[in-house]
Amino acid sequence: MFAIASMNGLVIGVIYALTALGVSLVVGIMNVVNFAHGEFYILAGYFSFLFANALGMPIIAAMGLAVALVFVFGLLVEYTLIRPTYGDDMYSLILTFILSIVLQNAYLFIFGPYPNKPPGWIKGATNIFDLFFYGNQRMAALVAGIAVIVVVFAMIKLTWFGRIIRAASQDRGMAELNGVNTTRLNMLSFGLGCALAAAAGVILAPVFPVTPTAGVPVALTAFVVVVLGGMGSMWGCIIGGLILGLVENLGAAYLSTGYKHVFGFVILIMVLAIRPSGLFGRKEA
Amino acid sequence: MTISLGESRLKSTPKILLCLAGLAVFALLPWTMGVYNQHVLIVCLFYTMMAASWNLLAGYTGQVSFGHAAFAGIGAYVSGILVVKAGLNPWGGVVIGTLCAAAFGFLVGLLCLRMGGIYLSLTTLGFSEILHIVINNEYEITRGTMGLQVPGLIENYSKIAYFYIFLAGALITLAVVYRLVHSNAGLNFRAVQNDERAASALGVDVVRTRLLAFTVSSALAGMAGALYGHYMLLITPHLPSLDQQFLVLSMTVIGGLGSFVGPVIGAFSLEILSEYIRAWGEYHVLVFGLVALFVARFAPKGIVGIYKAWRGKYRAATA
Amino acid sequence: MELIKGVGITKHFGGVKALSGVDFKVEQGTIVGLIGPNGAGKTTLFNIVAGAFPPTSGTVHFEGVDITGLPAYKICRRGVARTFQVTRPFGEMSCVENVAVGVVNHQPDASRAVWTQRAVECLRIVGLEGFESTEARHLNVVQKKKLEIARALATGPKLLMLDEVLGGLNSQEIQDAITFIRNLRDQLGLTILWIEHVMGAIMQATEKVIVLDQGRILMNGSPEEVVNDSRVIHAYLGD
Amino acid sequence: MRRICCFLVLAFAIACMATGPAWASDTIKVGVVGPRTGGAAATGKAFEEGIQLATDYVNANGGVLGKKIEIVFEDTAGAPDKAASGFERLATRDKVVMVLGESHSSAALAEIEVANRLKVPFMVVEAWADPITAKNYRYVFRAGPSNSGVVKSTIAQWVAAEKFKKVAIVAENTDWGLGIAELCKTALDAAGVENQSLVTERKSQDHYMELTKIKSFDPDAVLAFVYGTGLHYFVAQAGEVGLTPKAVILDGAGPPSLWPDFWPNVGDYGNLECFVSSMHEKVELTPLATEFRKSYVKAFGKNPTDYKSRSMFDAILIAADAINRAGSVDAEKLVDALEKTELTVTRGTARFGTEKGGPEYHHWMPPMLVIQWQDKEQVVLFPAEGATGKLKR
Repeated sequence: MFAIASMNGLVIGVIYALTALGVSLVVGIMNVVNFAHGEFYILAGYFSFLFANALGMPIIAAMGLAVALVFVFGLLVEYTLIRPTYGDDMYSLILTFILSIVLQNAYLFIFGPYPNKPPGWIKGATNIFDLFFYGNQRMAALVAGIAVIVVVFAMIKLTWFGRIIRAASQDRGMAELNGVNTTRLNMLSFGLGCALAAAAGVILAPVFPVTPTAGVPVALTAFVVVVLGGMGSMWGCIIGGLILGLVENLGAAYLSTGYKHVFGFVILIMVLAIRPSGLFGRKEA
Repeated sequence: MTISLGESRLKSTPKILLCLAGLAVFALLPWTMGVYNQHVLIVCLFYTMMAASWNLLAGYTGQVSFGHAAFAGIGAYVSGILVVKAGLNPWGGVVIGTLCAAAFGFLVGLLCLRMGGIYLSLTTLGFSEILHIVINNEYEITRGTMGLQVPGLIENYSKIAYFYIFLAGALITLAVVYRLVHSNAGLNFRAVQNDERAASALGVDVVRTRLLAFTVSSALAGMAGALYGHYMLLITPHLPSLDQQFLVLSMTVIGGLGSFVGPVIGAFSLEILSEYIRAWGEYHVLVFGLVALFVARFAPKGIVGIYKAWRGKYRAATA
Repeated sequence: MELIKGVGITKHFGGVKALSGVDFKVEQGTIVGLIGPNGAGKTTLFNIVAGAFPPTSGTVHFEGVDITGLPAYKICRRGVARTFQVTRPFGEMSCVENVAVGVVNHQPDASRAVWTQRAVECLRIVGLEGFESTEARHLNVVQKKKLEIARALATGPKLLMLDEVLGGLNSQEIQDAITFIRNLRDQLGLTILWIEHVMGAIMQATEKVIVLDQGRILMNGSPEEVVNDSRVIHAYLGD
Repeated sequence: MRRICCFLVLAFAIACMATGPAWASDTIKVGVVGPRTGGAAATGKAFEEGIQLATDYVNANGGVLGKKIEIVFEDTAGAPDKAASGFERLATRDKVVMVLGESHSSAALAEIEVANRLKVPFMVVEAWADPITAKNYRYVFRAGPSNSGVVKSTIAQWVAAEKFKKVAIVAENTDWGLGIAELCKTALDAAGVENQSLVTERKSQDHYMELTKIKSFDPDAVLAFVYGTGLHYFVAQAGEVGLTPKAVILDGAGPPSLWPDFWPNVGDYGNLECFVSSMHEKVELTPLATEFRKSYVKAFGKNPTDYKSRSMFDAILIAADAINRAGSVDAEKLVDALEKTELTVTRGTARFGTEKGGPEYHHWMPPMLVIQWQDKEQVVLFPAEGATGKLKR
C-alpha cells in the first residue's frame, strides 16, 4: 500500500507541478492569476483529440499542434482581455474567472458533455518490483512531464528569454528601465503559461479524458500548488506539487478516500498560517 | 474600479422622498403579479443581498473573495442543521447562522488578510472547496447532494410573506453597507483599496480594516443564505458552489463594482435576464457568461458606469 | 531635546546592504536635511523610520519610546508623517477624501462635518483650494505633491518626513516652497526631516544636514560645513 | 461603450423573441425537467432524444384529447434550487398539465415539494432515491427504477445468483451513490456476503488509491456506484492496477457503460465489465421496444445507447395515455387516471403501486437487466429468464 501510494503520489505530484508551472510563471512575471488555466488545459486535450481522432494525425504532431494553437489562443486572450487590466491584478482575476465559465460552456456547446480521450501512446500496465501494477500510460506521462519541466527550467536558466523572465519577476520596474519591452514580455509569458497548461493537457488527456468541466479541479490544484510553493517560485512549484501529490495519496491510503482532496487544502491553510509567503516564496518587502 | 460616494450620498430631502416612494411602489408590486413572478422577485432580492455584500468586499476594499457563496452556505447549513436536528426556531437558526458565518469570515480573514490580494482570492477558493467536500461527505448530517429539507420561516407558506421577509433582509443589508461605507471606516476601505502603503502611512490599520469588511460581508452572506434555505425549504451544496459565486460576481460586475446601487441593478437585471434566456436551454449559461465578459472588459464600471458616462456627456452637451 | 533618534540601523535586502550601522538624531523643532547620491539609502532610512519595513538590526526611538519595527499605521498615530518620493494619491477619491483619511485615523470619532472642515483646512494650507472635490488622479505632479503634504499634515504629526518634494518646480516655486516649509515649522511647530536633491533649498532652509553615502553616514553638520567638506564633494562628484 | 449597449439590447430582444412560440394554443403542454447543462448534461441529451421520438409517436397516433402534445423542456442543471424554480415556472408560467423527467434525486426531492404544493402531477423518470415516492405524495409518481427496487430485485439477487463470496462497494459522494451503497450493504449483510464499502470523490479523476484498497480486500465483485466519466476512469484504472479481470465490476447505474466514449476511454479494460440497464437489443420485452429502436436508428442514425432516452419515451406515452383516459387536463382526474394505468410500453406493462406506506406507492419499477460486455457484445446475465449468456471472468 505504501509503495503504490508513494509511487502514485510522485506521478500525480509531477503532474500537479507541471500544471502549476504555467500559473506560477504568469504570476511571477505579470502578477496575474489566470483563473482559466484549467480551461486552456482542457482545450489542448480537445485539440489533440480532434487532430488525432478526427483528422487522423500522428499523435505527436497532434499534440504539438494543440500546444501551438493554445499558445496562440493565449496570446489572443492576453491581447484582448488581460492587457487592459495591468496594475489591477484583482480585475484580471475577475475577468479570467468569467472567461473560465464562458469557456466551459462553450466546450459543452461545441464538444458535447461526453468525455473525450485522445489515443494512448502505450497500452497495458507494468508489474513494479512485484509490489503492484502500474499503468504504462501513466509512466509515459510521468516521463513526458519531467521532460517538459526540464525543458522549461533549462529555458529559464540558459536562454536570453529566460534571463529576461527572471529579471522581470525579480523587479519589473528595473527590467522596464533596462529597456525590456514589458508589453511584449507579458504577452509572451501569458502565452507560454497557456502553452504549459496545454502541454499538461495533451500529456494527461490520454490518462484522464477531458470533459467541459474537468478543468476546474485541475486549476484548483494548480492554485494550491502555487500558493503552497510560494507565488512565482519555480522550485516551489515542483516541491509543492510533489508534496500535494504525496499528501493526497498517502492521506487517501491511510485516512480517508472521500477526503482526499481536502488534505491538500488543509496543508495549504497550515502553510498560510505559519509561513504566509509559501515554502519558497519571497517575503513581501 | 471606481467608487463615487460623494455623489450618490443621499443629501437632499427630495431624493430621499423619491427613494421612499420607489420603495413603496416596489413593496406593492407582488400583489399585482402571479406566483411565478413573485418567486423571481424573491430570488432577485436574495441576489441583491449577496451581490451588495460581496461588493462591500470587492468593490470597496478591493478584495476579491471566491468564498462568498461558501459563507452563504455556512449560514444556511448552520441554521438548517440546528433547526432540523436540535428543533430550534427557524428565526433563531437564521440569527445563529449569520453569527457563525461572521465567525468563519473572521477566521478565514485572519488567516489570509496579512498577505492580501491574490492570496485572499485563492484561500477563499480553497475554503469554499473544503466546505463543498465536507458537505458532500458528511451525508448523515448534511444529507449531501440530496439536500437538507428544512422547515419554512412561517407556518403557512406564502410567497407574499417571503417577499416581505426578503425585502427586509435586502434593506438591512443595504443599510449596513451604506452606513459602513459612509462612516469613517468607509474612507479607510477605499484608501486601502486605492493604495495600501499610502493608507498605512496615514495611520490606517490595513489588516483591521480588511478584517472588518470581510467579517461584515461574510455575516451578510450568511444571513442571505440562511433566509434562502428556509425559503427554498431545501439546502443543497449548490448554494455554496462556484456556480453561485459566478452569478454573484457577474451581477456585481455588470451592475457596477464599487457603486452602491450597482449590485442591486445587477442582481435584478441578470436574474430577470436569466429567467428569459433559460428558454435557450443549454446555451443560457454561455450567453450569460459572454454578457458578463463583454461588460467586464469594455465597461468595467458596469451599467452604473455606462449611465454615469452618458449623463456626464449629456450634462457637458447641455451646459 | 531629540525628537527622533536612530542607533545602528542596518538593512539588508537579500545580499544587498542598503544601510549599515546608521546613527542619526533630529532635534525637536529643527529642519534637518538628508542628502546623498542616488542609492545612498535615504528612502530606505525613511521607510524604516516610518515603519514600512523593519530594520535588519538597530533601533529607532521617537520621543524616547522604542518604535522599531512597529507597523506603519502605529508609527503614524504616534505622530510621524511622511510623503512618498513617487506620490501615492488615492486616485479615485476626491482631494478632501484623500486628506480625510489622515484626519479620521488621527481623530477616530470625528464626524463627517469635522473631518471635512479639517481636510479643507489642510488643503488650504498647501494651496489646493478649489480642488476639494477633484479626484486625485486628475491632479498634476506638483499638485499631487502638495496633496501628499496635506494628507501628512492631516494626521497631526510632530515629525514630518518629506521625500523630494521640490522635483519639477521652477526657481520661483522653489522659493515659495522653502518659505512654506519653514512656515510649517515656525507656525505649526513641526519638526522636519527632509530628503532633497535641490542643494540650494537645503542650504537655505535647514539647520542641519545629514549626508548618507553607500548606506553609511558620511558626515553631519551645518549646511555650510557640509558643502565645504571634501568627502561630500567627492561622494557626489566621484573621483 | 456603444458596442456594449447594442449587445445588451440585442440580447434582450433575442431573449424576448425566444419566448414567443410558447403561446401556440392548439396543443396540450407537458413539462419535462432534467439537466441540460452542468456535469450530467448527457442525461439531458438522452431525454431530448426520447422527447423527440415520443412526441412524434403520440402525435402520429392521434395526439392527446384531439390536440397535439407539446413538450416544454426546462433545464435544472442538476441543481435542486434551479429545479424547484424551473418546475414552478413550468406550472405557473407555461401552464403545463403535467411534469415528467428528472434524473437527479436531489433535484427531484425539491420538485416533488413544489408539485405537491401546486397540485401538478409529476412523474419522475430516472431519479432513484426512495423518499421521492416514499413520501406518498398524491401528485408524485415514478415510472422508473428506485434505489431499493434496483438493489432488491436486481443487484442483490444477481450477487446471490452468481454466488459471490466477497463484494466491495464503491460509492461516489452524492445522494445517489451513498444512498444506494447503504442499501446494498444492508442487503449483502442480510445475505451473509462479506463486504467492504468505500467512498470516492465525485470530481476525482484518479482512483488508484481506492482501487488499491479494494484490491487488498480481494473481492469477487465490485459494485461501483460512480456516475458519468468517473466510471470510465474507475474501470480503466481498475484494469491498470490489476483489480480486474480477477474481480468483476458492476456499474450500478448503467448509461456510462453505454456512452459512445466508453470504449475509447476504457480501452481493453472495459471487457467483462457488467452494468445495470433496462435496455438490451436482444432482450426486448415488448414489440414497442423494437419499434423504439428502429425509429431511434432512423432519427439519429445510430443505435440507442443511453437507456434514459427510452425511459423518457415511456413516460411520455404513459402521460399521454393518462390524459386521454382522464378526458381532461384536470389534475385530480389525471392522478386518478395515472393510478389506473395499465399500459404496455417499451419496458413492459406499467402499473403504479397504490399501497401507501413505502416507496412502492405510485411507483412502477420496470425490470432491470444485468449485462456484461463480452468482446464488445452485450450479454444479458440476469434475470435468468432473459439471459443470453453466462458470466465470464
